[in-house]
Amino acid sequence: MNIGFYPGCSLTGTSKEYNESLVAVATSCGITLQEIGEWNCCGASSAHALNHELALLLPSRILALAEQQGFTELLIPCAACYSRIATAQHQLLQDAKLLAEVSEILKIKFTATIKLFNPLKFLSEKILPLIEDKIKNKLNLKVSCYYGCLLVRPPQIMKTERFEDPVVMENILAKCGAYPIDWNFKTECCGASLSIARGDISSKLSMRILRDAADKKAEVVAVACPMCHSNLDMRRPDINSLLTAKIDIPVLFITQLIGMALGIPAEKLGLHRHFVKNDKMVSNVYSQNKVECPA
Amino acid sequence: MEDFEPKLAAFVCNWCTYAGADLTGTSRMKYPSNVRILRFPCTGRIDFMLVMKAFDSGVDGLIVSGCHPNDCHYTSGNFHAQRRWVVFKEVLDIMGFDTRRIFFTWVSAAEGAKWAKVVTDAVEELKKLGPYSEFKKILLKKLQFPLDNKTADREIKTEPVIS
Amino acid sequence: MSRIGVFICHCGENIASTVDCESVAKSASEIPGVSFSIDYKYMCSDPGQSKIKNAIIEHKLNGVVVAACSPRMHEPTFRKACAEAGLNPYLCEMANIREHCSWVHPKGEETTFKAFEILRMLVEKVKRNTKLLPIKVPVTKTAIVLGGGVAGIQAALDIANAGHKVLMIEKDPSIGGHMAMLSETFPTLDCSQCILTPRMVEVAQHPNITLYNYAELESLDGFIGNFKARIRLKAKSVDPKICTACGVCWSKCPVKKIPDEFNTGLSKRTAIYVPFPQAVPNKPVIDRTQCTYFVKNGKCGVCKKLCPASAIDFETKDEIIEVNAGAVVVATGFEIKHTDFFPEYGYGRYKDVIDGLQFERLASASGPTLGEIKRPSDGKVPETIVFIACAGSRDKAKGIEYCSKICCMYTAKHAMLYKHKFHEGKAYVFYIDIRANGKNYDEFVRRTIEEDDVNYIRGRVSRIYESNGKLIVKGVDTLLNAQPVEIEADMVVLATAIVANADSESVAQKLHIGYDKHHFLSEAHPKLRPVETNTGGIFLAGACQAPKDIPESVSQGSAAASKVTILFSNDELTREPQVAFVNRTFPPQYSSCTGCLLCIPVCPYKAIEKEEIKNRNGEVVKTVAYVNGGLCQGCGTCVAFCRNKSIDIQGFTNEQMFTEVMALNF
Amino acid sequence: MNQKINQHIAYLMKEKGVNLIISQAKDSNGFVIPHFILSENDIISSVIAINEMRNFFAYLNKQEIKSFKSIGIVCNYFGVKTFFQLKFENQLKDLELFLLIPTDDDFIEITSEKQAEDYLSGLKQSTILVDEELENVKKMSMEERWNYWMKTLELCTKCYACRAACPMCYCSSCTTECNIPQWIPVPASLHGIFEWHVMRAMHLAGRCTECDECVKVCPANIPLNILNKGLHNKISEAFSSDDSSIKYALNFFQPDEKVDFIK
Repeated sequence: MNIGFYPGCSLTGTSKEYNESLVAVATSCGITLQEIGEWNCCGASSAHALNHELALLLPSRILALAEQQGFTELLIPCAACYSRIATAQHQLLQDAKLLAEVSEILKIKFTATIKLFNPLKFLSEKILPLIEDKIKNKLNLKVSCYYGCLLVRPPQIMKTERFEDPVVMENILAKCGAYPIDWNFKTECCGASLSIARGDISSKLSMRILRDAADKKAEVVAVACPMCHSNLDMRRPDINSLLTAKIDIPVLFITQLIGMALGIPAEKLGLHRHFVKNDKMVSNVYSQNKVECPA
Repeated sequence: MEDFEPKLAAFVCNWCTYAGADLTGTSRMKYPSNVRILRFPCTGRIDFMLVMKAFDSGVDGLIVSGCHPNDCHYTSGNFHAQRRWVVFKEVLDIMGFDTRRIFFTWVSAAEGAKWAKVVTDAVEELKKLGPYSEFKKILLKKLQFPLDNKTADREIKTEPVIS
Repeated sequence: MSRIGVFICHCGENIASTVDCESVAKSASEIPGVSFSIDYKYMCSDPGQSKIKNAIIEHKLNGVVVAACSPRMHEPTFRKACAEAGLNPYLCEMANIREHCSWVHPKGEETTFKAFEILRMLVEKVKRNTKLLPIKVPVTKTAIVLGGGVAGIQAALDIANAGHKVLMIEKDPSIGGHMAMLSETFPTLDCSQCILTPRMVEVAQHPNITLYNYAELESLDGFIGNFKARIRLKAKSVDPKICTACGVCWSKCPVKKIPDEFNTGLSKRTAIYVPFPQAVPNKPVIDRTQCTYFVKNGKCGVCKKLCPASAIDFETKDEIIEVNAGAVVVATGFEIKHTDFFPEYGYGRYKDVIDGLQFERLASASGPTLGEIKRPSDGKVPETIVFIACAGSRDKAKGIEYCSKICCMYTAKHAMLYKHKFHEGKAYVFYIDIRANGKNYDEFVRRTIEEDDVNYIRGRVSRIYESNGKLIVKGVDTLLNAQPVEIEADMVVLATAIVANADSESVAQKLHIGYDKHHFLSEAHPKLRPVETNTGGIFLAGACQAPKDIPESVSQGSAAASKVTILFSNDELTREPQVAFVNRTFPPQYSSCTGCLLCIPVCPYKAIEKEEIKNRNGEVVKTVAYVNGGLCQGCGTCVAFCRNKSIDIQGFTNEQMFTEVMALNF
Repeated sequence: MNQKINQHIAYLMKEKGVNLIISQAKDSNGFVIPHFILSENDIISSVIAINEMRNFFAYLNKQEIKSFKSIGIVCNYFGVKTFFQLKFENQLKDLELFLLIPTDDDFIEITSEKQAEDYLSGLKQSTILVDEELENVKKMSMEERWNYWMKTLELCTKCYACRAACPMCYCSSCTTECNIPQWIPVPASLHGIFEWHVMRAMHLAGRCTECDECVKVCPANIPLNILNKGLHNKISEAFSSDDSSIKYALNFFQPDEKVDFIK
């Protein structure tokens, strides 16, 4: 099964491990992710604040390229990229005139009808049915699933059911033997868009998220967005100083957790690339089923 | 065909679509003026023969519209009409009549905007299809038969004229 | 020879601004058969109508076409004017050149031409109109009142006091509706039960009112003045005539853990029960879905053994009775959304997030806490309560765009009651706007804010979550510096949206009346006919039509009652003669009807029956279909159905419609 | 007719007071024609294959025939179907009827609706009728179909033989004869012809017994039966949810019925 793949900038930089673990999980399920050629920036976080035309054109070009290269399905793991591209698709499909104009500017004829997958949709629709009998390590972890904002909102574009209280990640991780906990900050803001300009606000917002996860006795936080991850992971010293307490709950990408459950070696999942130490937890998972921990 | 202005009639029920078209008016929505609305008590009253007669009188298309299923003012007139249209459409289809020119819809009394859209879309579609010359060809051979009856006036052209 | 008069109305500027009325009038005068044609500023005005009347007399008109607004608006006006001038009203037709022409098309020749064409088609039709006489039907002077809430009670009492019989149908074991559940009422704070229960008793004791409690409407047939209703009397398992309501049965019933509907699940009831102590009628019924005897095939039967009056009978069955009535008042009330509708407020998981009706029960002196505000989870008195107005209402994303109307007031009342009962408590109200537009309403809200020190925060709440035993309410204060706010509350009261009853669609279908997209029942006209429905003889009262407070429900109950009594003030009703008929002709054919009688099932009103035509010797010479003009409502489905055009319908005859169609004449 | 039937006819006339038997015979061209037996002397033996037999129920709608009161009629499957449908439509009143259906060397006699129903249910036909010409027409494009019919109908002179031969066209005054208003134009113009055939098909929809009398009598050989069959198929297909007790699909509907082309 071939599916178009748009990594975006985060997956080639700050969240390399997201890329690694996603590819590893997909490969182990026999799905080939084929990177679309000549891709460009999706324009997230800056373009739509400055120039609406550019904010539409950048993601439109990605849609057009994918279609031109013969893909009918496109996976966009980064939540911010997905949000921009899905929004562009929504706009183009609403307005045939706009689509024609954009085609004209891009010099690529396209219909914008390609089927988009955000990571959650991809994992629940494509991966979940394939892993049921492949689970090697039961995770046995209390996990708090953190969605952030972009994966579920705005609901009319994302078409998420239960956007106030999503349960997709919970369902997937429960299949992997984890124990999703009921907590309150699933869809709260981590402050990503302010993380450069007002890091103090981001830290405060991220702190509240982690505090609630800790209060609810989470052992790991699962995320599916590079921005969420960097805020919750990288800002940990700031957070801990705000809290005047130490929270050492690791923050992992959901794909890493699935990879662990599938028994994919830890270094292939990039588990060593985090700021918050996770080796004890990781080795626990791998050792409980007597598979040698490769880390 | 650019200047072609289709001739469109609409057979509508009094309670839903007629009222819906009234609402289009009260809401000041605009639609093409090609349509002539004929009021029937209910879609159940719309005789398929009258549909044929509309084409006789030279329309290029016809809208047939009434209350949505379950909303009929008379509870079930539209359900009977619905079955009638299924069979009627089949006769016309088998005979090669252009049934794309008959627009069956349900427009409720609250759907003023839908009425405007139904008319606009129908006019647009008919512009694409052009005048119904196939049918008008057989009409050319018609004798202008009288609209004869007991009370009617004879001022209307009544002499049979073969054209 | 037709002598048609054509009258073109300018409707002020409404028609004249896009249609050249003068030229339409001029062209119309050239239509064969038109002998008089004028245009005038306001045809429906007194001078306008006089012009029609004068023309009818002066020009001996035998047909009139008024080209003006929709016939649904002014057809009766102009037909009446014609009748006053001695012309049969059914020789008058209206050409709709306003709603269907001037308002929907731009100014121009085409619009003027269309107006003329519409007019011309109607002129052709009116030439074939015939004189019709209105039909008289008798009126059954009994009204059905559907629903025994405050609106239904008011309507029933008013109709009964006017001297007519009333049949009240209530689905629950007791009448009283939502109002019986309320604690105090705004803006006077008088006790709801104190003012309602005397009315309930009056209903039960009124000689003109028959109360069918624990009953539902099965079906309604017939028409204004002559309805036939089938009522299902649900099996009560207790003979109310013998029962003395001593209370032994419900105190001894072993099934004690059923959530009490009357107390909104805040307390428990037994399987044999009286919904509340002041219930009317105050006789128990057995809830067969819960009773051990019925659930476990005849085990138990404690109540039957202990009943001193031997009133309990497990064998009773649902009974269906048929009644005749002349009018129906629909007062079926409303439902509210429950807390489980709100994912952001915990999907109903938090026990201390409650809805407004639950708060009413908590505040009610006869409620589960005897009027003390205690939170459901642990029975503690909450020190901080947050009230959230517009929970669901005015929220497009929730599918409820409308305002539930009563929440602003009852939220203020709730906050005030709480502060009165627990002075140290803190009360916060999140609101969008305060809509207190009734007599003494705004004063009441001001009192809550200013005297009782309730903290009003203008903003929405985005989330409620539990943390360390507190409910954290996250919202925003949009006034002043627009800051996010977080309140640690002990209890949260959601003023959840008022919605139509879950079965309102099926009720509407049973009654053949309309409902809107939110399933509230539709009135005939939003302004001028707010209590009538589109079906003659069926009226609306209370919140089944839209969210309403008590004074409004009561007013509408009275209004519906007055409509019913107006209807009942006549022994006979005059009906529009728009009815179908089977043709008759000379022997030996008698009628072109061949008596296939396939039309009988088509009629929604069962108005078509078999008729045997007999000769002088009483021998049947032909069997044909017959349309009962009293039952016929004039849909004309049979007319289109009849293969050889033996049935026709007055007002929309084959000849008229044929001519109108042929006059399209494109 | 075979000997057993002829014997029975003689018995009916002698013992049961039947005074008219509508039997079938072949004319010199081999065309099947009605043979009226008014007395035992009229009985002849003739050989007609069961599927060659015609449906003469249309005669029973004539006042002159009705006056015989007690009538025997030789017919095949379609006759029984017609009998059943006419009874359902409250026709054939005051008539005592004996349906005689020849079999190989015997016959079946049917006198009541119940017997007819049993006979018909024993011979359940498939609900979708197959007809080569219908398939052909259905395969054509809309324009081809239109041209096909216009070419075919050009020969129609509106002689109304199809109507006269149809046992289901029993109306004493037909819509074609209605002149206030004149629904079907009198002159033999194409659009009038078109309307007549649409109307005929519509009136027979759901009632037609598919006996093809209309085709057999048409002097212009217009394949009217493809309209009848097409509609029969449409009704079976579109209203397949109706149970078998529904004898006429068009005066009935299912709750919440939806039709896809009505938007």
